[in-house]
Amino acid sequence: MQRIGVFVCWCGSNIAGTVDVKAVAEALSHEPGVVFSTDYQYMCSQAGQDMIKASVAEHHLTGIVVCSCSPRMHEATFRKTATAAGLNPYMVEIANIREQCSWVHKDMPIGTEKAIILGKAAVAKVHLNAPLTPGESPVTKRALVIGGGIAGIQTALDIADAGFKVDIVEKKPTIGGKMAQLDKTFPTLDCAACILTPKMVDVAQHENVRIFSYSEVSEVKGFVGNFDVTIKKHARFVKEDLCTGCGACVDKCPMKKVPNEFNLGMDNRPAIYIPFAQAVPKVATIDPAHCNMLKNGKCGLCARVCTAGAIDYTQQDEYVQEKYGAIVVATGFNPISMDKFDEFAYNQSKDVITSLEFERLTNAAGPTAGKLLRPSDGAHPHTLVFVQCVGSRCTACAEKGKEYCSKICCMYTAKHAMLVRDKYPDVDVYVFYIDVRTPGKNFDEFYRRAVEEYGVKYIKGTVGKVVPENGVLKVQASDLLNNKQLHIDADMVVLAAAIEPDRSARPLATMLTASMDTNDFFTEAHPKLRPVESPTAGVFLSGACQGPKDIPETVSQAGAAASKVIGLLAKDKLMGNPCVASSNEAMCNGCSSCANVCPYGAITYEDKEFRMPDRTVALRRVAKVNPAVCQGCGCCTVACPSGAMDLNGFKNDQILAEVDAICK
Amino acid sequence: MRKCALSAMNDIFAAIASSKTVYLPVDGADGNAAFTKWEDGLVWSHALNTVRSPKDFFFPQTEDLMAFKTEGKTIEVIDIRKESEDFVIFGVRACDVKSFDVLDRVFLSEPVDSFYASRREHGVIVSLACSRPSETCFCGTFGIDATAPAGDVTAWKTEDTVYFEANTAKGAALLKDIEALTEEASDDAVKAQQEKTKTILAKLPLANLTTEAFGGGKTKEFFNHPAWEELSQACLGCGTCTFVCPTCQCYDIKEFNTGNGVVRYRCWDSCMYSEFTKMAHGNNRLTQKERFRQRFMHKLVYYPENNDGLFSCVGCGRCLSKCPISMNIVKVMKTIGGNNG
Amino acid sequence: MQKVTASQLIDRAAALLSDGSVSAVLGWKQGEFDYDITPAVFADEQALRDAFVWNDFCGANFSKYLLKATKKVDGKVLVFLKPCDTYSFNQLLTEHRFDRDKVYAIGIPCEGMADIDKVKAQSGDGIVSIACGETIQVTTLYNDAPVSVELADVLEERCANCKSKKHVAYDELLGDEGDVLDSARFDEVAQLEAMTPDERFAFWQEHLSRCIRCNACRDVCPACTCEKCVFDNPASGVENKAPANEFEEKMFHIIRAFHVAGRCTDCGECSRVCPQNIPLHLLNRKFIKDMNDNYGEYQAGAEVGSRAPLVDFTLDDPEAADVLDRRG
Amino acid sequence: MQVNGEFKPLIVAFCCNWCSYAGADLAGNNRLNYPAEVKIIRVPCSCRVNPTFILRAFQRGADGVILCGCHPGDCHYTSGNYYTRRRMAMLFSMLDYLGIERERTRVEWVSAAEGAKFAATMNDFVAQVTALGENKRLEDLRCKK
Repeated sequence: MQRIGVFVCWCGSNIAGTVDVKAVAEALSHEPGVVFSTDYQYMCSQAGQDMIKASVAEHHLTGIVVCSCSPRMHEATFRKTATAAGLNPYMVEIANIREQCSWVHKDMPIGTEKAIILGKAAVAKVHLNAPLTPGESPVTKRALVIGGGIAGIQTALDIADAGFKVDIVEKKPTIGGKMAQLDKTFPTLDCAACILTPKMVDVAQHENVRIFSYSEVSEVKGFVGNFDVTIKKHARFVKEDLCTGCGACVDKCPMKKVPNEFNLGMDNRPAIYIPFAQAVPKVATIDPAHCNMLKNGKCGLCARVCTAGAIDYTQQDEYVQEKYGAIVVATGFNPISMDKFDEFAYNQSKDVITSLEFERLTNAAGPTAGKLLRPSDGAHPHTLVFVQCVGSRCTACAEKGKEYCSKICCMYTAKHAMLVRDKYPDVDVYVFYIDVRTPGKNFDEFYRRAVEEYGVKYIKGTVGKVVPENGVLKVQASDLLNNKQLHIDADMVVLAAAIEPDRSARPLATMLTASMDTNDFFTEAHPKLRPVESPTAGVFLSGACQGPKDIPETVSQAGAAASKVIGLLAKDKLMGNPCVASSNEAMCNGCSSCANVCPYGAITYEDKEFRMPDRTVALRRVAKVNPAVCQGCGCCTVACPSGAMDLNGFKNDQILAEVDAICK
Repeated sequence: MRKCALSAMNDIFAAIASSKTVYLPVDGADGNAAFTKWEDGLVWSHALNTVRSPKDFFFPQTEDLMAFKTEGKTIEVIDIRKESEDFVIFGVRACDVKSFDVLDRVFLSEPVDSFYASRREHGVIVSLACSRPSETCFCGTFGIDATAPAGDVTAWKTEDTVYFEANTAKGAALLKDIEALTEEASDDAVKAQQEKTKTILAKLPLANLTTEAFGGGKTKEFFNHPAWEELSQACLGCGTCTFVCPTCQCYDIKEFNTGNGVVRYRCWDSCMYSEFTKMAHGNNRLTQKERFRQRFMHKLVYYPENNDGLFSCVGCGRCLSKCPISMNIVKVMKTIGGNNG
Repeated sequence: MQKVTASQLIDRAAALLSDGSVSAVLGWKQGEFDYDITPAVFADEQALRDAFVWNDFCGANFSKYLLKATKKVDGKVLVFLKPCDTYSFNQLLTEHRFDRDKVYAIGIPCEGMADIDKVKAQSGDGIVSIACGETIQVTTLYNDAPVSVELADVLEERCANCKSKKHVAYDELLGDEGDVLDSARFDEVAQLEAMTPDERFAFWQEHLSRCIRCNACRDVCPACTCEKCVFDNPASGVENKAPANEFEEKMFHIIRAFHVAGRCTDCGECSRVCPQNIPLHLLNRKFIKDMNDNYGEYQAGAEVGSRAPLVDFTLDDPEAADVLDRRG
Repeated sequence: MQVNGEFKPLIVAFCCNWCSYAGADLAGNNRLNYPAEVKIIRVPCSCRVNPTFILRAFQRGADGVILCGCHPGDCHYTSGNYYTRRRMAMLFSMLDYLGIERERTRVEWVSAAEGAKFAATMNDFVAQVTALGENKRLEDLRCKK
């Protein structure tokens, strides 16, 4: 039986004006278990808190009920008071008789009666309170960043600069991501490589950073502060530590007809390759699908020319296990496939390209060395048509495209149009758009320059069809503002393809038990207040894996994610919230209902031996809640049919006791 | 012997209902007959028997025993016992009448259960002889004559007439109350019905089932019988058999917190439940096998041992027709007792 | 009449026992009156030949028995599953309630099972014997000649409204596979929904007031496999052994239906075993119908591992008020 | 409950800590009146509310039960209220099916910023339940005073 003290606060006249606090204290003094009941003008004041402390000592209280303002206001205060008085802080319950009583009722008898009932409910609950202690878990002071694009690089650099170890896992042979493929960047038109590659070098040379390139995360276990991750390093058949990146092998490789993915297939590379000149690590990789030596055991030229002896045709995939305290997802995006957009003839004509392909085409390091040449015949084009929102904002065609706005296309299309007109004033440039969206610093100015200074022809309307005919692309479009149909003979058509999360994100989300939205973008813990955290504790989000973003946004989010990681890794121990779910194993059926509804993946199962009521021993599957991961929503408690799952601080019997007290 | 036309029964019920509550089997919407409080126009069911036995009248499924009223920190104890009102139950079959003997020995022996005793004292039983027994009937096994049931009054129902004979003073008083509505009759028709019924009873599938193998003193013989395992393996552990049984008399005493006080009540319990007689150390019947064995050993061995050889089964057949898995006392008797009926 | 014969089942079971593939057989055992058939575990061929039956009265769903049988029996348990039983089988697997590797499941086609009360309504009481052939031949004490009853006229409610003749799980199928049927099982629910609240209240009041809380519905239910049922657990706050009053009656049945909502395969065992003939299936079907109408068609047990509607959601689910309004 | 011959319903409101309970606090901050018949029970998330709690409230004499949570999409725990929405839709539909007045139950999404909505909702719900009168169909007579 608890010994409960009741403390009724006047809050000056805030409560006492509508609630007869003395009557409340008097009424509650008769409740079973209440051994002391009093009122005071300001319970939260130092004097009020001292009174509580003195009363705990004098009356040997085991539980405290404070009838005062909202627990959202002073629950923490009174918990600290309880701790100072030598009580467990969770032995305190608040009856909210201000915000939810005195302030909303005008009549003193009515307010008083309700305050007494709320007080009784709190007393009934405290009877069933049990001391709670937050769980502690150590923190592994190392972070994992999954994805080596600008988001991952920036996050890793920021964490590393704060003095923590970081590993980057990148599935491609080099870090750099999409940004490495870009030509110029809006709205400043500085060259992407010029700002990215120094960062790539920085991160590669940082003493706190390790890069696992050509690698993937294959398994994640554990929880915040204590993740166990298995990283699969694909065999690149080149010893990374020996290769100097001299490129002799690349030059000598006889198999030169492999589509170059870095240039989106617009030119070819050898079977052994370095993706681009500034690749990090600058190490060659053999593509086993095309290497004659690996396929047929014939050739071996590269090994012969490699003076460093780095070539190793017997290399196997390697698995590395590492512990991490935090994981940052930075898996980025890809343009969607254009296969379903037959109307634009993407698959029929080489001259219909996506914007990312266009980036390579205008890039000095690209397949045309930066000259604008028509892909089909290498001729100089005269008319270019840019089509915006290809697959974006696709509400009526969800099976083809995406319902959301891809956010970056308006700006890069303006950039492309401007670049073309700047270098080739003879080229006519049309841009078809639904809306032009330019909400960013200097964005609208940039777009207006494209229209006003560079004479790009912006037409509000949609392109209905592109028909390749006699080496010309016949573009049929509508001009909505002038309400007329247009027919344009174009030399090239550039499609602003919608972007989508990288395919690797979905299985990764499953491994991390991080939630995703219907578009496979990672969900934030809170869309406004915790935008860089996943609901799964210890998993953070950086860049376009969370939603479409341009570079400045990505970099700022990367920094934000890094700061959250630093905040986590700076702790030696994690103190959990003790109001978490726990499963009574004796009653658990192991049915998985709880795990199905847990938004945090906090519930796992294990087979455990139990002594059954009939004294036999049986192996049963039972749920285990990881208190470090559980956030205490209680969803599992209702999904559980047997009532094995309960929530500390809000136990079934506690809530039922409150209901009973209120309905007395 | 008195008689009246079947069609006049409504008047008879009305006459008795003026001073006592009358209950009789009435067909329900679900197709089963159930004892129902008589109201004008309710028709006496022709069904062989009810699903719920009439033990409810004396030993209801739940019954408040006492109450506590709490006010702040004070508790007041309230005696809620009150004398039962007079009532009459019509249409109790021979088997069920016999079940009252079984219950009486439990509740009326010292210490007397005052709740039960009060109801028993105020209840008048009008039994009804059987004429169309079912294949599940085996009251004969326990020496019960379905054609001449006991009770305060015995009734026989033919096509169009109901015959009454008083067996006790209570019964005689009841017949006296309705004397004006009945007339003196010879027992010819009753005798003829009894004869005919007896030939049917002799042909029942379970007519030859006997209790020979059972009775007091057989604990050692049967307790560790290997067949319990197999017999009980399909048992779901539900309480259907015990709750439809007219002789099962186990109950649990529980308390219900009403918010303003506590009601202490008793309710039927079932030895088939894993919680039955659970104690602080757990339960001494560990598996359904032990619970299952308890029920049948109690009916066939323990109870007769303590009650002059009286079995606590009356062969009503309810468990035969209602067990979800069709396991029942007949199958047990045949298997354990080696009695092939 | 059932399309597969008892001897086919016995032969197959005997073969599997003799070659050691299985070490026990879960099947139906002959009773006293030809219709009172008990589930039983058969350990050898002789036991099968002595007492195994398969006829129009083999209603019991063995899925739930597998929980105990797979733990008790060394080696595999052979279980015969009617189409509707296979849904329960899958649902239990979804909930990890028994080890699939310890079971050898034989699917058997089912033409529906007879309700003995309906048979008696035609034949009269006093049954001496029943022969299941083309029709059901019932010999009674009170009829001179056997009464011939058509199975189709005396089907259990769940069989008259059979949802599927297709087996969704088995290791081996005897006989032909059937189809998922377009059943009228929700008609009665819809009729109730069309009533006024007062009529519905009266309907349920009448039925639920008969409840004797024998727990047969719960204990037979393949979805009710909790290690400890909340109604047996004093700590749950809802524990009770008796329907002390109208509230308790409703409480038990609402919570029970809610606990199995999304997990109930509509096997109909609850209504079959209720000694008081309470139409319990109408509670479970109400949830199934509501979930189908509002969250998309879902059949519990149709596949192992599927996610039940109440442990799932979509962003644009209807609000509670809309669900009620939708039905008017 | 009858007070001076006038029916005063007893309303239990389950409010999630992050939105609706804060919304109720805001109603207080802004001194927006609603009837004292409403008694609030704080739960971490609307998904913590077990149907048992609701039935228990009715058993003990509540005349109406309202459940308030964050708006869909705004759940502090990302998805709790989506489960609530399904569970309560199903439970309330079942109660309606059993002939229990549907007006006695309600789910309302109230954000921490919607103090006015909280007060208005409670005013409306109390009026609605008052019009229905006492809960007779889901009460436990043992709990009557």
